Amino acid sequence: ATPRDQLVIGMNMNNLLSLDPAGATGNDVLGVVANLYDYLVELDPHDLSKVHPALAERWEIAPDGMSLTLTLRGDARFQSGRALTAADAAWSLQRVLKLNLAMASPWKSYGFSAGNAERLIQAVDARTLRITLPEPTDPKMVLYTLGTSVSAAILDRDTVLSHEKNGDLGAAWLLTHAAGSGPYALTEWRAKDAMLLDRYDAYWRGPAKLRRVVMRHVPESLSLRFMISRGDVDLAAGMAGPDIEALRHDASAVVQPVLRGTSYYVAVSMKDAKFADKRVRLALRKLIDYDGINKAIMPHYGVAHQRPVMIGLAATLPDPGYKLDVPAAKKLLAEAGYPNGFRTTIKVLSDPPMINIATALQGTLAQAGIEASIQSGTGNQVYGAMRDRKFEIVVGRGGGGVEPHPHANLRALVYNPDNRDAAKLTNFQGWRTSFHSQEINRLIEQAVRERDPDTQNAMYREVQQLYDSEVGAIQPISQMLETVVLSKRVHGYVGHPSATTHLRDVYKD
Amino acid sequence: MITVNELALSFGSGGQRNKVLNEVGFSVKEGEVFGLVGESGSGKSTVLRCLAGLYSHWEGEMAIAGQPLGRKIDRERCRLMQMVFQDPYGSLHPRHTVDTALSEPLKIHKMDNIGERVRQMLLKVGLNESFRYRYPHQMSGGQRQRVAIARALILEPRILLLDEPTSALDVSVQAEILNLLAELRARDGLTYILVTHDLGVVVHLCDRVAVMQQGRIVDTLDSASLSNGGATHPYTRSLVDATRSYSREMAAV
Amino acid sequence: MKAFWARAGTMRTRLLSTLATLCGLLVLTFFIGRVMPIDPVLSIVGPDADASTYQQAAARLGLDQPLWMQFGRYLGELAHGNLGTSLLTGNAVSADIARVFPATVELATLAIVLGVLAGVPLGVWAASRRGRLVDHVVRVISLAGHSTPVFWFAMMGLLVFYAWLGWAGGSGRIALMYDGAIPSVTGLLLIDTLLAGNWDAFANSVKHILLPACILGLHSMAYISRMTRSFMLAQLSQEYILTARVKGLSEAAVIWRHAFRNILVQLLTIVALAYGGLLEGAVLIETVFAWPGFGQYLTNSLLLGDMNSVMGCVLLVGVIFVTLNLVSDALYQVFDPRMH
Amino acid sequence: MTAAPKPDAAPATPPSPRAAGPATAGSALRESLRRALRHLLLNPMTLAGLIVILLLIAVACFAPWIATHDPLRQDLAATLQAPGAAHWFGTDEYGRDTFSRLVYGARTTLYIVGLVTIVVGPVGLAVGATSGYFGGWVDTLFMRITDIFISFPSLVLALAFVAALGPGLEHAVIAIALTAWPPIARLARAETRTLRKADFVAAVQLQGASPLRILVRHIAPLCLSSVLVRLTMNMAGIILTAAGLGFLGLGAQPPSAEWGAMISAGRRYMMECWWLVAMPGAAIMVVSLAFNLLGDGLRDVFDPRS
Amino acid sequence: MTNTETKLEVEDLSVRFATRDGLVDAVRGVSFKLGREKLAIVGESGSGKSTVGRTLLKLHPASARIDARVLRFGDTDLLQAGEKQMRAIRGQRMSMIMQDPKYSLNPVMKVGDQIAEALVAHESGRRLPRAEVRERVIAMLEQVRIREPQRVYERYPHEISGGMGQRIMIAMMLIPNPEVVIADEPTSALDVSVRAQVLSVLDDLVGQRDLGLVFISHDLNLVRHFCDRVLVMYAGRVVESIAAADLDHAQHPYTRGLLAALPSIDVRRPALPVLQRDPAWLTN
Ligand SMILES: Nc1ncnc2c1ncn2[C@@H]1O[C@H](COP(=O)(O)OP(=O)(O)OP(=O)(O)O)[C@@H](O)[C@H]1O
Ligand SMILES: Nc1ncnc2c1ncn2[C@@H]1O[C@H](COP(=O)(O)OP(=O)(O)OP(=O)(O)O)[C@@H](O)[C@H]1O
Ligand SMILES: [Mg+2]
Ligand SMILES: [Mg+2]
Repeated sequence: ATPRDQLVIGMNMNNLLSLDPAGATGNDVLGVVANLYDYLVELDPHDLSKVHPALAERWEIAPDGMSLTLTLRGDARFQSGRALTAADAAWSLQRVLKLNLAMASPWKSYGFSAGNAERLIQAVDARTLRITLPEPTDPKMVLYTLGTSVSAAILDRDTVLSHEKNGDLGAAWLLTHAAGSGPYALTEWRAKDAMLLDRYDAYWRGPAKLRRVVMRHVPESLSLRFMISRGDVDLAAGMAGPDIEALRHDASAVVQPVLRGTSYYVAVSMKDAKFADKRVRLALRKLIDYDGINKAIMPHYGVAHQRPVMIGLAATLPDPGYKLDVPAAKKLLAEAGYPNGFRTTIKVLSDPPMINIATALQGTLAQAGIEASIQSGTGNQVYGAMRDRKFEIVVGRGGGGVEPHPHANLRALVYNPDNRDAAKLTNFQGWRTSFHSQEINRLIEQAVRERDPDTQNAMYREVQQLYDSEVGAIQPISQMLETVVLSKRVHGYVGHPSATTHLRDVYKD
Repeated sequence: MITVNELALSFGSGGQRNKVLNEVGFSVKEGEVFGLVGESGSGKSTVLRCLAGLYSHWEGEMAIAGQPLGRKIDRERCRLMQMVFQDPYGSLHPRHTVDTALSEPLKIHKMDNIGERVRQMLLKVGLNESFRYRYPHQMSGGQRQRVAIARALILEPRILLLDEPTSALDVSVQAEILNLLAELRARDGLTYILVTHDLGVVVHLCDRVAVMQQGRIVDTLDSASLSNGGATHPYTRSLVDATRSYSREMAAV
Repeated sequence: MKAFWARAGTMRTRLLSTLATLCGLLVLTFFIGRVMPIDPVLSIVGPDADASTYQQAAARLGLDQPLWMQFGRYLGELAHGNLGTSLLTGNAVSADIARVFPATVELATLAIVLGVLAGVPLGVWAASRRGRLVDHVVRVISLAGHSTPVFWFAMMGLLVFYAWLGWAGGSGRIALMYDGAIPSVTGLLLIDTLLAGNWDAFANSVKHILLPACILGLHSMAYISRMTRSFMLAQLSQEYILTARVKGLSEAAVIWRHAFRNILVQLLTIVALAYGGLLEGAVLIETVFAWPGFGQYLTNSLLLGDMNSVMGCVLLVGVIFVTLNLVSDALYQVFDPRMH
Repeated sequence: MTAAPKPDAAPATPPSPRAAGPATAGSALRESLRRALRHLLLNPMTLAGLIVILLLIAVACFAPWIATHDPLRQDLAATLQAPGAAHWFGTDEYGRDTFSRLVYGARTTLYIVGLVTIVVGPVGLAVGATSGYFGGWVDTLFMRITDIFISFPSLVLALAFVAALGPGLEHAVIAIALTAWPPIARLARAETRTLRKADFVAAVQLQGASPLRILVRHIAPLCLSSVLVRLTMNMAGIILTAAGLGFLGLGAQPPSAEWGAMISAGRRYMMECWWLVAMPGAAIMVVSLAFNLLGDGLRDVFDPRS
Repeated sequence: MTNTETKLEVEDLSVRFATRDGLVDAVRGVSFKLGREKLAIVGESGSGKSTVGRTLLKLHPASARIDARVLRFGDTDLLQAGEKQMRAIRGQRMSMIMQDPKYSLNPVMKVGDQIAEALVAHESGRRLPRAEVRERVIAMLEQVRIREPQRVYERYPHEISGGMGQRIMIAMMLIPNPEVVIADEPTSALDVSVRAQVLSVLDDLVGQRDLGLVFISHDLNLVRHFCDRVLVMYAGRVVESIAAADLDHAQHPYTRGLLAALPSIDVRRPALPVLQRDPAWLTN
């Protein structure tokens, strides 16, 4: 059994590669960074549209919507003992842009760049941070980014700079170290083995309830399941569906699902002549067994959802009710000139549930005569091919979704301002699939600038309808559920839909 | 017919260098049977293998019918000279039938009339047609040795190198093989070099004999002088004595 | 003196050919790494990075340079005893390996010891009773051990001995409460806990290692007993065994004092090779038991395209095998009087 | 070093009068085949192995007739059903019939085993025999290459290969083959080195045979038996390696029924649905056991000492 | 040599081997008695000589089936004797000298230790002190005329010559003072020149110790002078039993044929007479 004052988390840590807020990708790192560092604001885990103060006591959006002014608390201290000031906050955000690592991308999408960062992100005084937007956008989006993105963590500038090498702004050091003000400090990290976080006693909110958080690398779901039921792990993340299902009936464990803003989808490349034909895409839409997949495969992985905008936002339209309809699909295929189907390939991550969705899809495609072979691989291989626009079908997962805003989803899945190969808009899945609709693009651009919420929502609804009628290249099937299994002994754990789960209030019997 | 001069050979290199042959020299006349005797490890087989071309790093001179020998086995040398090995179990390929073994050299040398030649040759060594498709394990040692002789003779060489052709065989079989060899020589006028450790065999078959000791030829003499006490060299004498001595010693006990 | 130089000469050629092997290994690994469609840059910047971020990262890693230059640079580093840093985590590869390798060494060593302790007697026993019931039983047991997927054994082991019975320690090398409490001296927990005088921790780490080691050991046992049996059979048909029997020696003396002593060197050689195989890391076992070992490290690095780490690992494995080869040669020298 | 094996230890029987029976090439071959077969059949263990393998081949050949369902037919409404009358071995997570998949999996398994053997045998034999026969620098070169492949972590080689070519059965097979040939080459080399000194090799040399001829016609056939024995022993390893690659998601791709992949996919459900792992697991075990037993039996047939 | 006491009695011994091709008769109905004498068994290869020798020590392979009316050694019925009883006999009371010293000595054991092992194998209860064992081994080595026995004691088999190896084999087999020694072609692997030395060593020791010797050989000329009595075997049967001195007057055509087929160093014949086998030899 685990000690009372420690939280032991079992998870697969293979994708935990870097802790640098400027460059760390992946979901796993969000939960770590959220506890090592503080953000300026936090989103309410129960209602994402509620923004709570964190390091920033309050904030103001300029009436023209072109700047944000945040006022920081005066009592926050870094784990090094230094007082946290607006200069640290400004430097942290500027650093992200200057380094231009992976996490710079949301900021770049607002028009920030390494060149304008120092001018637009400024510490007005020790407690005031002003962020000026380079181009019109919805300032709420920026606020959400400040509350959810790893890149918004506030770093201890002096400590980081003391480890700077060759002007890297401490990037090398921060890969494996942390210098924050969060409730926990990084004590030890053995990659792919264990990570120990110890309580920072002078935390400004008051010390966390548990003395230590231990993350342990347990790559095999079944092993995790045994460990949970034997009480050797308090919290298991990333388990396989069947094991979660089994633990649901285990008296010693609680299953806690959290809906994330990301979707499981089937994407086709419209560079491919077959899929450029709308009828083929429509046929494909009718060849997915949404019900079957969501019932047989997706429990604990996701909930049925067929729209590009995530569930729970005001702008989200109800599901259009797509269904498996082989005869209709066959008819469409025949119209498109493929009465006997065709051959194609499905690229897919070899992890569940993606590989399972792909297998199920393969089965239903076959019913319409489409012979699809599956090529499974690592994320790197699958998304690499997608970025190079070299694929026919990908079964994947994505769609922004950290910020609770339709724009985040649409930007990730639908938006494609420049469809030329040379544009290399590899960060937009719209570009990757070569889906390009002037009208949708225009609406998305307009909506994010619209200051009136009702008009904005109406525009987003219109986008969704257009996407439905134009038969977009990416067909969402489910919205992702992140299911953790908790030991009954653990209390106060609230999984965060943006993955920034705070552990400071977690305690155990 | 055969002349060997100052033949020397070493195995290994550096500290493990082992000089196996030292200034070996002898000559054999056409149609002669030349014996080579000596204790185990004295280099008898090595001399034959050098002559046959199985070793290429020797020094000295060897010539056949006045033609100096090169270091490689060439077609001509094969046609001129063949060898029969001591161990009838090891010198035949265990998975090849007699027919395969005998026709292979003919095929290599692109000779015609293969079937007939094989048949003739089998008859010549005293094996009937029924042996033609047998595998070595289906024959006795003596029969195998006959096949080995047949294989050596099928290219119609002038010289036969015989490395203890009977020492693995029973006396009764040895007699048959020795008779066969004598008969073949008489018929085809072959030249033999015969390695053996049995002086009885030497006396029976050879005209002249060279005695080897530690890689050198220490004595060369007519084989008749072995039986009539004509051997003078002390080592040769000791060999002759040893062949007979147990009787004397035992008699003394 | 002459013998000394001769020996030095053979040592030198030996060394040179060893180096050639290692070089070949490196070249091969390097080029495999570069032709593999796993893009380390993508592993670093993530799937959603834009083009400028991607290019910047690629340039930082020097991946935009020609291949031969990249290789030259690697060799240059290597010549200075530097295995480079992991592309993804920025850790020194040597430090990473120094961390994961002891875990594997510990597991592999225990497994091979168990495998030998069980496999050798079984093999000898089967050989001495060739064709009898014992022989068949041993054969079926060892073949079954050899033919069952190791991960099946691993999971069943976990289920029975960990989840049901609670005898085994489950995943990882040691219970968490000892994590950080044991100063790492050798990296081998069994030894470190003893050095620290912490008996509870020692018992705990024994509890953790025993199950995976037994499962790996079962596999080695199967192989070792098969080989022992066939080596023994070869010896038992030798003449000197008859001599020993003629002397009136007991069967045990004949088998152990005579036949077994003659297979010792061969046996050590195959055990060494099997050990080498285990040191490569049993990735499946390591995955199931969350054993932070070499096999997992290597596999993961490979899947993420972290070729610096992979090169380091391959080099290490190469060195291990070369060393094992040299050791088994040395064993011949020591144990086989014919080699003196 | 072990003592050089004594030459073929067949004892010279006293020449018996019936030694001169009629014999032709065909009958000689038939005779030795018959003996080998009888020996194989007389050993119950070997016989069991042989029967299982024949059964496997039969199952693979007649899969469509033996299978009760379409192995690829999904039914997401009837997933993970326990063994019963409708599905003898239950269904998997897509509602496919496990028994039928197992039956079709025999094809994949045979395919893997066959393909690896076809690649590994000749490559190993060619490299080993050439290396052993010529010795010198050829030997050094070939053995260094073999060393490289032996000391290459086999997983890296396999993974790299699969990664380079993309996952898929053929690529997995090539990858396995790449890691499996060096031991065969070493074996063939050792064998060749003892054979090279044999008198019958010297004899054909003296008849002017070219090295190629000697290697192909004289040496290779003799190495073949031990290589073959070793290969049959390797089969189990091959199936398991393929299963291991499947476990890492690199082996056969869905939906093809491959036993290793079935286990690897089924392991997620194995606590609740034992049949998903137990059935293919048992199949792998029985088949590799059978190959092992057959290998042992073959060794006895070929081993002159027995 | 006197032939007073019968040490070994064999009557109607047959040995069959179960092989892949059924039962093979290796020895058929062999009978003889051995006293304090040197008895030779000769015959061509495969005639069953070694099989007889091994059967006496019950060292035949498991595939052998043994039948005999009488198979007695001293007061022990070998037919009934179990493995334990045989172990007590082997080495201690009856031993065997092997043909080829190169293969018959354990390559990884010092030769001295191998001899010592024969000495201590049978001690029960009282253990000889190590020093005494060594002393006796060295004394034995001296008896077989090995110079520098101290140093030879430390050698490994590959470091000694064939002749020396055979003498070590003799020392090893004679050191426990057995009553009967079987020598299976003890000199056929040796050079002519060494052969005489080894034979004389063996002859000396056998004479001194007064034991029964079964000398297996295929060399009639050798046997003729070395042994007292000769059994001639053909295809598993004893076709003739004759005093060595009378060998020239052998009756059986097989024996005569063997004698005649030997090429002689003294007379040169145009052709050697070849043995004509008579199927009748197999039956009567
Ligand atoms: N390939 C080889 N490599 C190293 N040494 C060799 C080789 N062949 C022969 N020798 C050595 O050469 C010496 C002479 O060998 P050779 O076979 O010629 O002797 P021999 O007179 O034929 O003996 P035997 O009567 O035993 O056949 C021996 O000391 C042997 O060890
Ligand atoms: N283990 C065995 N299995 C089957 N047959 C055997 C076995 N051992 C010997 N034989 C057969 O028994 C017969 C006698 O063999 P044995 O070894 O006694 O002959 P030998 O007279 O000693 O011959 P050599 O002079 O060649 O040593 C032979 O025909 C042989 O094939
Ligand atoms: Mg010789
Ligand atoms: Mg014998």
